[in-house]
Amino acid sequence: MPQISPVLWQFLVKWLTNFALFPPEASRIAPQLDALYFFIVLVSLIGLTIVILLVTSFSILYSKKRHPVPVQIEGSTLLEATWTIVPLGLFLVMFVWGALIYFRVFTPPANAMNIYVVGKQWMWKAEHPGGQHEINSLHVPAGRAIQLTLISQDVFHSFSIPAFRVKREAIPGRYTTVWFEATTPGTYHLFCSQYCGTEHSHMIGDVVVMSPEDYKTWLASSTSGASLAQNGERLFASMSCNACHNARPDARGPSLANVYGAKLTLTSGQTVTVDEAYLRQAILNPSQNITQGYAPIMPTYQGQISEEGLIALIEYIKNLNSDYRVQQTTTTTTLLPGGAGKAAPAKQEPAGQGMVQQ
Amino acid sequence: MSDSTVIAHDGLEAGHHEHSPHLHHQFESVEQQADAGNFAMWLFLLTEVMFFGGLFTVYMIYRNWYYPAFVAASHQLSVKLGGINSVLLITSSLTMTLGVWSAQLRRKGSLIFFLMLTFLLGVVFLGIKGVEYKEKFEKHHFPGANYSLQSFVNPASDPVAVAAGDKPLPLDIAQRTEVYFSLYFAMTGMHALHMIVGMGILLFMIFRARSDAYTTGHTAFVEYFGLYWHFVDIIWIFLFPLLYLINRH
Amino acid sequence: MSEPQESGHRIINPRVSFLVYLALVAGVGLTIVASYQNLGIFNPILAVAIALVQASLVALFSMHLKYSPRVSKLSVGSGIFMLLTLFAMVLLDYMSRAWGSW
Amino acid sequence: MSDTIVLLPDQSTARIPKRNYLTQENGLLSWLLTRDHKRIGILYLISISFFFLLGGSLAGLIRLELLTPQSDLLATDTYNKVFTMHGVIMIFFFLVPSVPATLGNFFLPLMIGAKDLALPKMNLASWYMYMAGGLLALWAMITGGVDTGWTFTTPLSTHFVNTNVITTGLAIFISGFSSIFTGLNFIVTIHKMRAPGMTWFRLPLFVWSNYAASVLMVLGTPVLGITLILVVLERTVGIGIFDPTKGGDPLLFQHLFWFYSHPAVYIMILPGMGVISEVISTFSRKRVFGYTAVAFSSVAIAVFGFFVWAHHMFIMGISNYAVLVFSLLTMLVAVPSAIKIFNWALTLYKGSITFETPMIYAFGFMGLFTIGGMTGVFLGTSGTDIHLTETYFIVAHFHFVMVGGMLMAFLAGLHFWWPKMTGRMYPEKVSQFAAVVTFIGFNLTFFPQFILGTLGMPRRYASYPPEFQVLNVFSTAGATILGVGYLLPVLYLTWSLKYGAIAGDNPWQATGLEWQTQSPPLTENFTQIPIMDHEAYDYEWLERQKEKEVASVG
Repeated sequence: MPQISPVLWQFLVKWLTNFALFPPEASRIAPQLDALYFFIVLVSLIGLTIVILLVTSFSILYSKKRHPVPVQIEGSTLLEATWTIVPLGLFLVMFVWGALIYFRVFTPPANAMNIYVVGKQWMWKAEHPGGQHEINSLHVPAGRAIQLTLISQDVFHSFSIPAFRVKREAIPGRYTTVWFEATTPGTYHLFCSQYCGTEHSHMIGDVVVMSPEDYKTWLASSTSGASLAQNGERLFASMSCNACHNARPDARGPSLANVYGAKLTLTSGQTVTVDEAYLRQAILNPSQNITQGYAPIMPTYQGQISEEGLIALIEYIKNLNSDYRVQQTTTTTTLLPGGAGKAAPAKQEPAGQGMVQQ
Repeated sequence: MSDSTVIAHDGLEAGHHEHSPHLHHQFESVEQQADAGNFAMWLFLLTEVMFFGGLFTVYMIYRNWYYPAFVAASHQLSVKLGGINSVLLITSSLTMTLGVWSAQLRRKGSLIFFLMLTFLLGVVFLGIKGVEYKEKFEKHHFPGANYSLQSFVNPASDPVAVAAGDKPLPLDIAQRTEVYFSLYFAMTGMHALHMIVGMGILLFMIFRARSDAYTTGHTAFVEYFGLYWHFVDIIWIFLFPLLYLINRH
Repeated sequence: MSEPQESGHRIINPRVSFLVYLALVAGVGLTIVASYQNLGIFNPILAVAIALVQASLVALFSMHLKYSPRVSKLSVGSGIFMLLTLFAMVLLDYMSRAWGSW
Repeated sequence: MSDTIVLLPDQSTARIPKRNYLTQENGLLSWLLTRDHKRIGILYLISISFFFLLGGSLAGLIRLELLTPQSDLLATDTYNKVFTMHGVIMIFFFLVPSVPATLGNFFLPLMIGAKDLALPKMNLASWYMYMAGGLLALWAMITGGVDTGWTFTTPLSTHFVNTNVITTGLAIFISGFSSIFTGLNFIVTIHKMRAPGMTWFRLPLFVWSNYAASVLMVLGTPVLGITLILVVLERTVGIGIFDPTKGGDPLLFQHLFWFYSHPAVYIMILPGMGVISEVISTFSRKRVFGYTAVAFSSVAIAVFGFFVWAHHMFIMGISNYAVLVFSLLTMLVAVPSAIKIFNWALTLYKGSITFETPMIYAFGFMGLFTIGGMTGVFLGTSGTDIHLTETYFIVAHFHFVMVGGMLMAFLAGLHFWWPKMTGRMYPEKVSQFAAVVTFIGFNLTFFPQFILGTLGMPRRYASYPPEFQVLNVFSTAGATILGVGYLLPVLYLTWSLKYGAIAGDNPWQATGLEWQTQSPPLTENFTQIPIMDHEAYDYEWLERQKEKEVASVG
């Protein structure tokens, strides 16, 4: 193409090679969602074609030249009923189909691997259970159900991965969840899609889907030393949670071993299932979430603990599977730094048997 | 009537066109005008219902979420003052009714008297409201940066809380009292604002009533204002138990 | 529109106004008294019920709704309907959120 | 002239009637203090055109910025302010008042055979409220702008931006009054001021749809009002109703905001649908197919419109069960729109169709609104909503409804009634050209955005990944054409004020009462209050009228 200026040519080439018309399908849910998408596209096209056909054919057949005298028609109940009921039926099909997919996207399977994501102006911070954390990127293994537990530190954000057809808002003050199972290794866009202030359009990143082996390598290479649960354990001790939640017979707070997933009866008579949301509430607003049989003496930790800290604590509590583990934590307290000088650990047993491993 | 013309009906209605001086040009008859005005006023009140409806929705949600905080915070209000205010407002509603009645009977003196009485009752109501607000400000119960939880985490320090027999609230619950007071000030503030607007109109009406504006058969304005004033009363009828009387036993 | 002469500005006998007034004041007294009794869940229900009765009295008599044209009544009706819609649909979300999964 | 129905008087002798609403009084004050619904309609027309051009230029800036993937033309915060003001101006100061306050104000009383709206003073007050709100919004824009997006999402708007949220919020609050006043006025007028014989089912469909929109205005706007007040209070004194750190729920703001702002969509589109009914009937010389169904579908849209607001919040953390209910109800509200489209299409059947400019716009409306409506179903379906919401798909969807639908309808109506409003015809050929240009430009602008949205490009982005550029360039190119399409009418309509052919009373041979009086109409609309003795859109009645006239003259 000698006649086109080389600059323009290069520009065109670059422009068109980057051109995309449909996002990649890189998760298990994507083809399902796309099926519904194309179904609605099809229905829309048929509807649009019918409208266009009607309008153009009538315009031609009954233009004033061909058809100078109009014939007055009042209407037709049968026809009107048809185009009430047929669209209604189609819409109801879409509703049911859509609702099935919606519930699938927002109901994580029990064995999903949980990654916490904190949104803040203007970055995404992902916290892996192994203690790896990353900013504006998310590494996940292919072929494994990943649950994201999202929260925002300030305003509404929205965690959007178009290639996975998955999106969920991160709201301040509450966990939301979404899950996906990536199928194809590769790098995909990660967007914040809820307008969140000045740098909204820079709150983007990459989702890197890796084969399970690569993922293992990545995990090993980006570890920060302690797992999320271990960080939580430190916090648990430094904030003196173990002063009450120490699993001893005379403990002032309920034992937290195996509490995750259990059904609790609260003093208000409500029954709740302990999940991340409940644990978060119980730490920040304890008085409204007192387990039956215990005095409402737990102070609130609102403003004293960051969202990341909460995540670590919750991860720790989730992994507590025996009273022995709690007592191990209790005894390790004195070995740990005083935790920003807050409330010296009360009534500690003398230091015990050394660090808890794992 | 011929089957196909847009003919005017001047002949039919000629008798009706005596043109009352109060008949606006766009109406055909006084009845049409009165009907339209009345309907318009009700529609306006409908928008007011929705306006306060938003606040009541917020109230409903948070009262369910933060009931203990709402109880303790509500105990800070004086049932006595609130009750007096209720009676005052109901009384002003009565005087307003009597004002409308006087206008309809074309009694100028009693119309002015009742309008002024209504105005006065409104002033007293707002005065008492002001006293209540002042107390809240002094105790730092006005939401915002200076909000104080003292009365709720340590009720012993607060005679009002002691009188109500309040127990100390844990900090996290006590913090929610701010939501209550946000709503308290938003709701009573919006109500007071409506009263202030109403009292401005009352003054205007008193002024105009002196020159016989409403006592020569054209009472519509007084009647419509009466509707507005009663509506403000209705809002208070709901605000009083919802804000002042939460779990008083 | 059936009674054009009366609509809008029917003259209300002051006696009716006084009776309504007494009923309203009694209502205030009753709410206060009721709120100091322990009726459990019925405390707020009773309070709102009394307020509703009071409000209806004001609307029907003081505001002449009883004698107003049908459209005025209709607008009150639609107001109440929309208000209930707002309450109900918002509650729908909040109540079902408390059931668990969101 | 066999392919048009235009029936103009003999241009060599025709005169604009000496006495009409424009010549009744002179001077600026006679306009600023007028209580004539027609003059207020004109005031509104001028002011909303101003705001439309302003909002349009802001849109132009947005499109220019999006020509390249980097944010190079505007800094991100400027971009945010620009799209926020574009949204605020277009929604609250153009779309909501567009058809009701201009065409509705002007023609509603004429159509029902009334001398004026029931509350002329309130009507004027509504224009002043509108101007006060509009100028305050302009003030906010000039003194630093606002960058929350027109949705004012808390806690962003209350705690995390430092721009003129309060001023803008108050501006919208004030202009809300204008909306309420207009709606209230229409409802009272339609109920109480109909001419003798004008029963509910003889009302033109334009009146029906304005009635439905008015109900929405009256019931919805106050809730937006109180919501904005709470936001303002939260910013100024720091009450904690929507603030999560104080125990408030930001989702409650969303509920209250969308309680108005979803029905607001119908406030915007319903009057436009009314225009289309009038236009299609007139230019196909046929009564609207299934008058009753179309009338009731307006009411149905208005009623259902109030039950679907939470579909804006499907991924925002409302409960799954609420999603089910709201998604189902959203499907129900799509049905009346489908009814309307098919009824309009069937109105053409066995008609005698001509293709004047309003009709071309109406055809444009039908195509674009069908696309806009169907893409709404993608978003009402909870499953696909997850992927498509908050992307350019949404942007494209509501621009198809609002610009492709509403603006086409507005322009259709403006051309349709221009002869009645001014007494003069617009130039037909140029305007047909403008209509086609608008249609092409529109599609080129907004259709690529559906693809962008499917690809996942989020809305409100000042910069974007480079692979989205091709489509964005298309879109910007289309916007340029669209801009030309909108400037043309401004020019030739102004031109026609002086040089247009004299229109006569009823150039379209339409049946509505507004066409049975002189153009421009008298201040009191009719010399005598008309009696409606035929059904709406009764072209046979009109024919007989004409024969009689001819007989009596000849």
